[in-house]
Amino acid sequence: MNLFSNADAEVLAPLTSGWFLDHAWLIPVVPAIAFALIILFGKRMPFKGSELGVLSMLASLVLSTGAGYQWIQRVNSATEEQFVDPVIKSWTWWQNAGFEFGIGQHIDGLAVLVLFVVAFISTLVQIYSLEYLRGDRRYTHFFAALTLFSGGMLAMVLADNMMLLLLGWEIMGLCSFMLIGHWWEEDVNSKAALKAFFTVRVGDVGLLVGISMLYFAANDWTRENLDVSGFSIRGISAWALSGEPNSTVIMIAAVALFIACIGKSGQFPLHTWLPDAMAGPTPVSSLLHSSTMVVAGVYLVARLYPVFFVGLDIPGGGGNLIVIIGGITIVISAALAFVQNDIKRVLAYSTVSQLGYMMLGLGAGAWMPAVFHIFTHAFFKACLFLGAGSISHSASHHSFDMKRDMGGLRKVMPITFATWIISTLALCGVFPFSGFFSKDEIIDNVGHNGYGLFMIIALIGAFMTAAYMTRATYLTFFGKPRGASAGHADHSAHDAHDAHDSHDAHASSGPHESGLLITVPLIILSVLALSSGFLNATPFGESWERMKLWVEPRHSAFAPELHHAPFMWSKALMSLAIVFLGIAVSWVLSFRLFTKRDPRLVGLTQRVKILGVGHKFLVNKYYLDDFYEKIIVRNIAGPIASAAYWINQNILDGIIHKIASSSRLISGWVYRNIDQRVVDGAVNNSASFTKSVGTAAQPSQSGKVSQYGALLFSAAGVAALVLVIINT
Amino acid sequence: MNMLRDNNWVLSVGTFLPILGVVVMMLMPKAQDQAVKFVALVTSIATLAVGIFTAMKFDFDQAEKMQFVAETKWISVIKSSYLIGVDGISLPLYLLSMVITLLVVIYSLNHLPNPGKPKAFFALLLVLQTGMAGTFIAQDLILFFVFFELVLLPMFFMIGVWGGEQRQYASIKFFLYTMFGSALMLVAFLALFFKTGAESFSIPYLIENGGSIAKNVQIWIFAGMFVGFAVKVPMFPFHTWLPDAHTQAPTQGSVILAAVLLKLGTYGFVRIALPILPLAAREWAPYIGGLAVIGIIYGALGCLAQSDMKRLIAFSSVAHMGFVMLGISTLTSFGINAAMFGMVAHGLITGMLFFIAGSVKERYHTLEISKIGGMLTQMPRLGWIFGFCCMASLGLPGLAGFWGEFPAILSTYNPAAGLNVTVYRVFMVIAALGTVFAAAYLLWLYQRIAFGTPKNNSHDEHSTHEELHDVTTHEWLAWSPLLIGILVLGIMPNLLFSVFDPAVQVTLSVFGG
Amino acid sequence: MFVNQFLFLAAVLFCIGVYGVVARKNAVLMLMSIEIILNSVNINLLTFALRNGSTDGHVFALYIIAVAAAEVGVGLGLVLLVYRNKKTISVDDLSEMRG
Amino acid sequence: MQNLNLLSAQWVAPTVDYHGLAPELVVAGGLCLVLILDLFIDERKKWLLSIISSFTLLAAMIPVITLALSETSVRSMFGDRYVVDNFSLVMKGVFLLAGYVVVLLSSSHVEEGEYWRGEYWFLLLSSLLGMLMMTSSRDLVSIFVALEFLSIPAYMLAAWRKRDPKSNEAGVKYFMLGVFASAVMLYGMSLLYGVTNSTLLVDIAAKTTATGDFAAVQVLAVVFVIVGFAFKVSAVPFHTWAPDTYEGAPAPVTAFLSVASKAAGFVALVVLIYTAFPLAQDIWQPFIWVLSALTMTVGNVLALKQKNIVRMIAYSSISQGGFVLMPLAVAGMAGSGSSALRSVVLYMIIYAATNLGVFGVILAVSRKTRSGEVSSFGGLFSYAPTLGVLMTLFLASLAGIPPLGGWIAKFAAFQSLLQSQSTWGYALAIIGAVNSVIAFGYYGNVMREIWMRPVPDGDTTPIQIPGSLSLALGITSVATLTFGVLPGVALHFADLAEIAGAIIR
Repeated sequence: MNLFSNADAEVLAPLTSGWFLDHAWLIPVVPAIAFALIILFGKRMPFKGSELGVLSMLASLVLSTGAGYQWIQRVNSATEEQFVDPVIKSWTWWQNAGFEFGIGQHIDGLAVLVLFVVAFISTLVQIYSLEYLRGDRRYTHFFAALTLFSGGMLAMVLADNMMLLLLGWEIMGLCSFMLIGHWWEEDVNSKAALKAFFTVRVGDVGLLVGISMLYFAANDWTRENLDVSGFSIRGISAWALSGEPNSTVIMIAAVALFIACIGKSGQFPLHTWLPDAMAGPTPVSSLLHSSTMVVAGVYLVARLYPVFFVGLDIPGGGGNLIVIIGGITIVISAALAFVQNDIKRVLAYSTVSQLGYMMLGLGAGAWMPAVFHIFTHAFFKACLFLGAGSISHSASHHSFDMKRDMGGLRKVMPITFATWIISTLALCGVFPFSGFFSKDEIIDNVGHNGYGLFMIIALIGAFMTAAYMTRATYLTFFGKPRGASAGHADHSAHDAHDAHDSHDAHASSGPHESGLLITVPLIILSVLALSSGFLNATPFGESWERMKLWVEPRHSAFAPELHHAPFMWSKALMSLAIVFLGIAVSWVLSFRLFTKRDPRLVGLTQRVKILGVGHKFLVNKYYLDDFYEKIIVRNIAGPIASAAYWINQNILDGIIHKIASSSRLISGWVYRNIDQRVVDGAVNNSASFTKSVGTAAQPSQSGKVSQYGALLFSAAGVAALVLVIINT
Repeated sequence: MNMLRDNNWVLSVGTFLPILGVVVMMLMPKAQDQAVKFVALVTSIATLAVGIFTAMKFDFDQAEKMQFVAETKWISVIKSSYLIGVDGISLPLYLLSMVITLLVVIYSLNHLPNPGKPKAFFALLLVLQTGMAGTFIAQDLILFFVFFELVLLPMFFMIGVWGGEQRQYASIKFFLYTMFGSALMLVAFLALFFKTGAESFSIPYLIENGGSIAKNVQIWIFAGMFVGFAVKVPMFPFHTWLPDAHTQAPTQGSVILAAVLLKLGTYGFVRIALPILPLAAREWAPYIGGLAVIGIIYGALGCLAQSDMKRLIAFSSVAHMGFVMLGISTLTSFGINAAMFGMVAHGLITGMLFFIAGSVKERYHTLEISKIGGMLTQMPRLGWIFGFCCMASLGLPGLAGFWGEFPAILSTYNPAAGLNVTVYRVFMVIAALGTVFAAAYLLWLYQRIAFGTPKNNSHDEHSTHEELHDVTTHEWLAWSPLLIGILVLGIMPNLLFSVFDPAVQVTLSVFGG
Repeated sequence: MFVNQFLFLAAVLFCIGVYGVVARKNAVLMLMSIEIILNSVNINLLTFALRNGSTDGHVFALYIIAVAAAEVGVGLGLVLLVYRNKKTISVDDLSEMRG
Repeated sequence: MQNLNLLSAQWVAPTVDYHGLAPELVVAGGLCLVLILDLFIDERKKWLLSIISSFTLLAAMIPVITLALSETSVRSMFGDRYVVDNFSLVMKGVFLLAGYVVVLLSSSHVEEGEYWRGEYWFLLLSSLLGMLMMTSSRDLVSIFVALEFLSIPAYMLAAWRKRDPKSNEAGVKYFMLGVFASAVMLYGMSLLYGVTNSTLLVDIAAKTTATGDFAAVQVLAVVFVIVGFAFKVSAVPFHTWAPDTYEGAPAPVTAFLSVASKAAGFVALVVLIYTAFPLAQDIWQPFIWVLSALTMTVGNVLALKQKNIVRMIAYSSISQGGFVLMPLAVAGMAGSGSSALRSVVLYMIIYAATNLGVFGVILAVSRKTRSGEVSSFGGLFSYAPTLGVLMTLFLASLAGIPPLGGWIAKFAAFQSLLQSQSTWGYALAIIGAVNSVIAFGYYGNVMREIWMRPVPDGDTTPIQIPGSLSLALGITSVATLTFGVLPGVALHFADLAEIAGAIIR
């Protein structure tokens, strides 16, 4: 493969490296060790092991920051257009029969970026949890799981081969199971945990299949050319771009992998587990289900970008699986966010739709903006979640219901309010907040790469985002205080888990600002939400596009050639206009609806049929989850109901429930009829059969001598006769 | 196959030491239960010590060769000799049997199931141990057969005497099934013997000369062996004895059954059926694979249908052994490595699950899943251990179960040359779906048992708080090795793979690589 | 010619004896039927002995006569025993054990 | 006067090899001694008789051993009508030892019964003498005489409990059918003599084939002769007497019948097949094939339904007979003749040990329970663990489970079947395999009673086992285990057993 020989032949500046880069593998190891320590000794520690978690997070934050710094140096040491080789270290984990399973690190811009994000957010969330979960029954377990999760995620991020990636991937799944089900006394929570793990697991079938296919397809080539196994990410990338692979194989592999991403990143149609996962404690929601774990799927796509690039013909334009799924997800989940009263659910759906943006970007060849969106989104989404947590923690008695228990909180909790506003603007993509620089770039590039239709969808999404965030903001912070936040504690409204929070001292005292342990992370995050965008501020020209310089792999045998849309203020202003329009409309409507109780709007959905249907449609999440249960509850018969029921049962989310329930039915049937009757029955019957033969033979044993004699002689005679016949 | 014969006494000692213990017990007066337990404990510890000594003397650089080979005349008239030895395939299972026995003995010290009779119980346990260990070291078909059958009676009595309500039905069923299989197996062995010139029953000899048998004859002989081994595994159509046996057997019985006995069948495939009859193996492989995947899905469905915890675990081992057989059916060394690993992993994990089931039964006096709940609140440690085992059993990477499961699936993607690739890729997808089912039934089980709030409705007179004590010392003693093993093997699978691999390579050399 | 008649006679006797054993319920009659069979055997042996001019047949016949006597002795003893206990000599009443 | 001279001139006294006849002579002497002493010693000393008879049997072993060690391997007398070869020596040993064990089993039983002790020992010994003669007979006449010699005492033994109607019934049935069968056999023999003009087996062998001018007659003859012995070995459908007789007869007698007299039948059968009908295998091979298949199967399925333990064991011994017959079904085929002979002898040896052991346990248990029901074994393990374990061992051995004697016997039978590499062989092997599984149905049932069932009427008083009985149990159990773990021991003798003058393919 001359391509590589050439690459070596060119005179290149020697790339600098450094301790942090060479020892990046320590980053996941530290939390892993911390986890073990917490499990073993946590209970006996002064702070119940939480200190270990926080310290380990800080350690890995430092390490990854160092790695990031040295990576930047490395990039700077390279010439323009030179492909900056990732720092790869790999040791053999085990091998047999020619199979080699390595373990090692694969550090490049992407990895460094995500590492930093994960470590950073994890640290803040852990600090936040110190306060938020104080006195919880399973305080130690919580921190153990949280730490293990970070370890898994970090391991997945710097994995140099698919096996290690799979390992981290599954550990994250396990931790999310443990964390969502943290308050497993309630059936709801354990069910949600089960659903989350199981849904993701369904996606994982794709991962298993994809890994296997890629291994066998690529192994020979990679061995020959790069002397790495077919699991190596570097090898797979090069192989995908080498023009070797059979198009169908790589296409199927890419689709298989993407199915896994759908499951993990809550893309349509497997997104339904994500909102339910909000049953977990708020820090979990903000860490796992907004900023880090759910981007694992996106990360996988970005990591193995060449495979998808070639397999799904991304440069071809027009449309492909990823963009379609991404597009659908954006709009569908954004629409759902309108009808939620639970603030966390609003954020959950907005997360889903933002993930949709990332997928859309990746699918449309806008690699850099999508990755950058991971970066920015992490900060403001975490900030929003923590803000919601702070509200419920200090103002609304652990209730997350905006309509009933919130409102007018801007006065009582100014810090939370300020941070919230900043993050909201960032999320909406308002200049100059961080969201603008990533999201707008995605939209822009999607259009530029020839996915016009999806650009429009994305714009609609932007409009809706702005609208529902405004609604949420209004409901929470403006208007009159309602319910718990108004002071009269309505304990029936409490979120279930405060039953477990032993400390509820402030529950009786009215709403107030949260403590420092909560507000400080909020402030930090909001600052980043405000500023982080400038790391890749395309509007201000090349010199500002640091991220692109540092993170985006230059075109080479390992990275496809990526095009970037030239920034144009016209387009930017247009999208900004759309956003502001969304804010304005939503503001006016919310104001009239919730404060003025404008008769023309109140109950509009009841009056206007079409709106009513639409509203109902949304409230019921397109009948994905609840509607059919309601139908069951109310026993509504009739064709439409049963049709909807059928749809829910059989399509989309129904599939998951269906698999569970129907396979339970089937299995029950199989067990009763096949196993117990046929297979097992055969045996028992044969036994009884032999017995019956015995019964049949018994009369010969009549006990009468003369009959015995008759039998004796007749047998002899018959035998003689037969033998005479056959012998003569 | 060249053999290393130095200090070849260890195997015989390690195998027959338990019998010595039995004799000592028999000589003791009946009353002294403590003494009996002591003897059993000492014997099993000594046995394990010998086993460890064997492992230390074992030359891991030559794991593909038979080592500690001892050969003496046994039944010269029918050309069968006492030929024993271990290689990379046998050794881990040989040790596994010893470890499991010791742990079971420890567990039984104060968990003796009704009706007591420690003397008989431990005696049977030790005889069982001899049978299992012997099966793994026998290098002569007749010797193999003898040990293979020696296991039957003790297990029959263990189920039948110390078992649950329908123990008698279960025990007879278990026995008839296995005996039926082994009768046909014996006929197959004899046919093999004569078709290879009636020279010898020694496995190495047969491996050399078995390939020369005409193909259609091989297929018939393989059929005989197949039934014999498949019943033991158990594979799909022959599995129905397993749930009854497991459900009715006492905890110790279930543990040994799951941890070691099921392996005798798969071991037989790897050690005898495949290398001696390569042509037939090729013909049979797709059907074996098919039955294996059926078993995977079928076992999973069976699990979802269960309301009894122990029975559910029993069905789960049908599914897991399905993965093992799938790996074997690929006829690739990688697949068989995976299968071997799967055997050990399943042994540790499912054995552990049965231990837990036993303790649950002891505390709640029921195994009805619907009657148990909130174990995590009442017995957090037991609950977490249970969760750990469930995760290991559903093949979570980083725990032992994964390395048996995923490589098996991986190897199915391209089986040995001459096997229909398309068929096997279909198998692969089905097996991958099987992992989802595994997650489904295990997590569902865990959710129902460990989560939620304690239920004291049906058995309140039992579940008083002094009874719901958490994990006891004996249990810790008996369990920690398994738990550690699950974790260590999960993190460092090479510990086993490096031992299996050379031997498997040699085994498969008859297939022309 | 002259041989066949004797053989034929023997065969007929044999059949009569067998019929007697099978058909008769009376123990004594059964004994006698068995005697008839034995005699048919003797006739066979003697016939063949004469035809082949060898003495083995004669010897065999003598042995059979002797042993037959012993058998009948034992047999009648058993019949008496039964009669003493059951007051019957019909063998079909001896069907206490069956199945 | 001159006639007298004439006679003396022609009379040549046959040379008698007294060493060869020594075992028979010893036993004969012993039984005469028993007969005479019985008249003189008074009731309280009658236990001496059992001692005498047991020592007689042991003493008879000595010449057997010396004969085995003497260099002249084959001794033939009376013009080859009476031959002492390795086969006969091995079987003599088997008979003597089996007889010895039977004596041990009986002694306590006989002592306690109020019956005629002297006669018992006398009859036992004379029947054994008949068996010893059977092993050496190589002539139709001597075979016939030996057969009656061992049968007639057996008839009387079966009816030995004079006042017990069941015992009478057993005796009468055994007698009637036995005599009838031997009559049929005699008719066959007479025809055989007619065709071959000789009663000497080796002469018969030359002339007896499945073809030729007198084919039909030969077939008739061979079948009738085989029927006679098929009756002795209680092969289905000639088995009908066995269950009733076994159930009715005193337990020790049943043990004797089910082991020794069955073995005698097989001895005769083997001798005839190998020395008289080797060329006529087309006649007897199919016949024995069917007999074997029927015997195994019917015996098993009927045994499944039995409630009475002795009756169950009777059926089990019937089906065991089927297993012994198995290899004979292919004995005429090239290459499998010798291994068939070996496996039959081996089976006899091991079966004798195991079955006697079973009866030993049954006797011991019935001393306490006084009942023949299977259920009377309930919970045996809990109050008599040793007996329970022993019974389990013996039953497992009968079921052919390694590492107990039974398995190697079955194994050898399968081996010689498959050695013929014929379709018939394979088919019979499969049938045998299936039957060996069915068999466990009832053996396992008894084990279940012993281990898993409660004690009936819950009295758990331990069982006193008299010394002689425990000695018998010891011998049999040790033998069963040894034969299983070191099959070479038994196989060695079985391998030695060659029939002089036999034509073996």
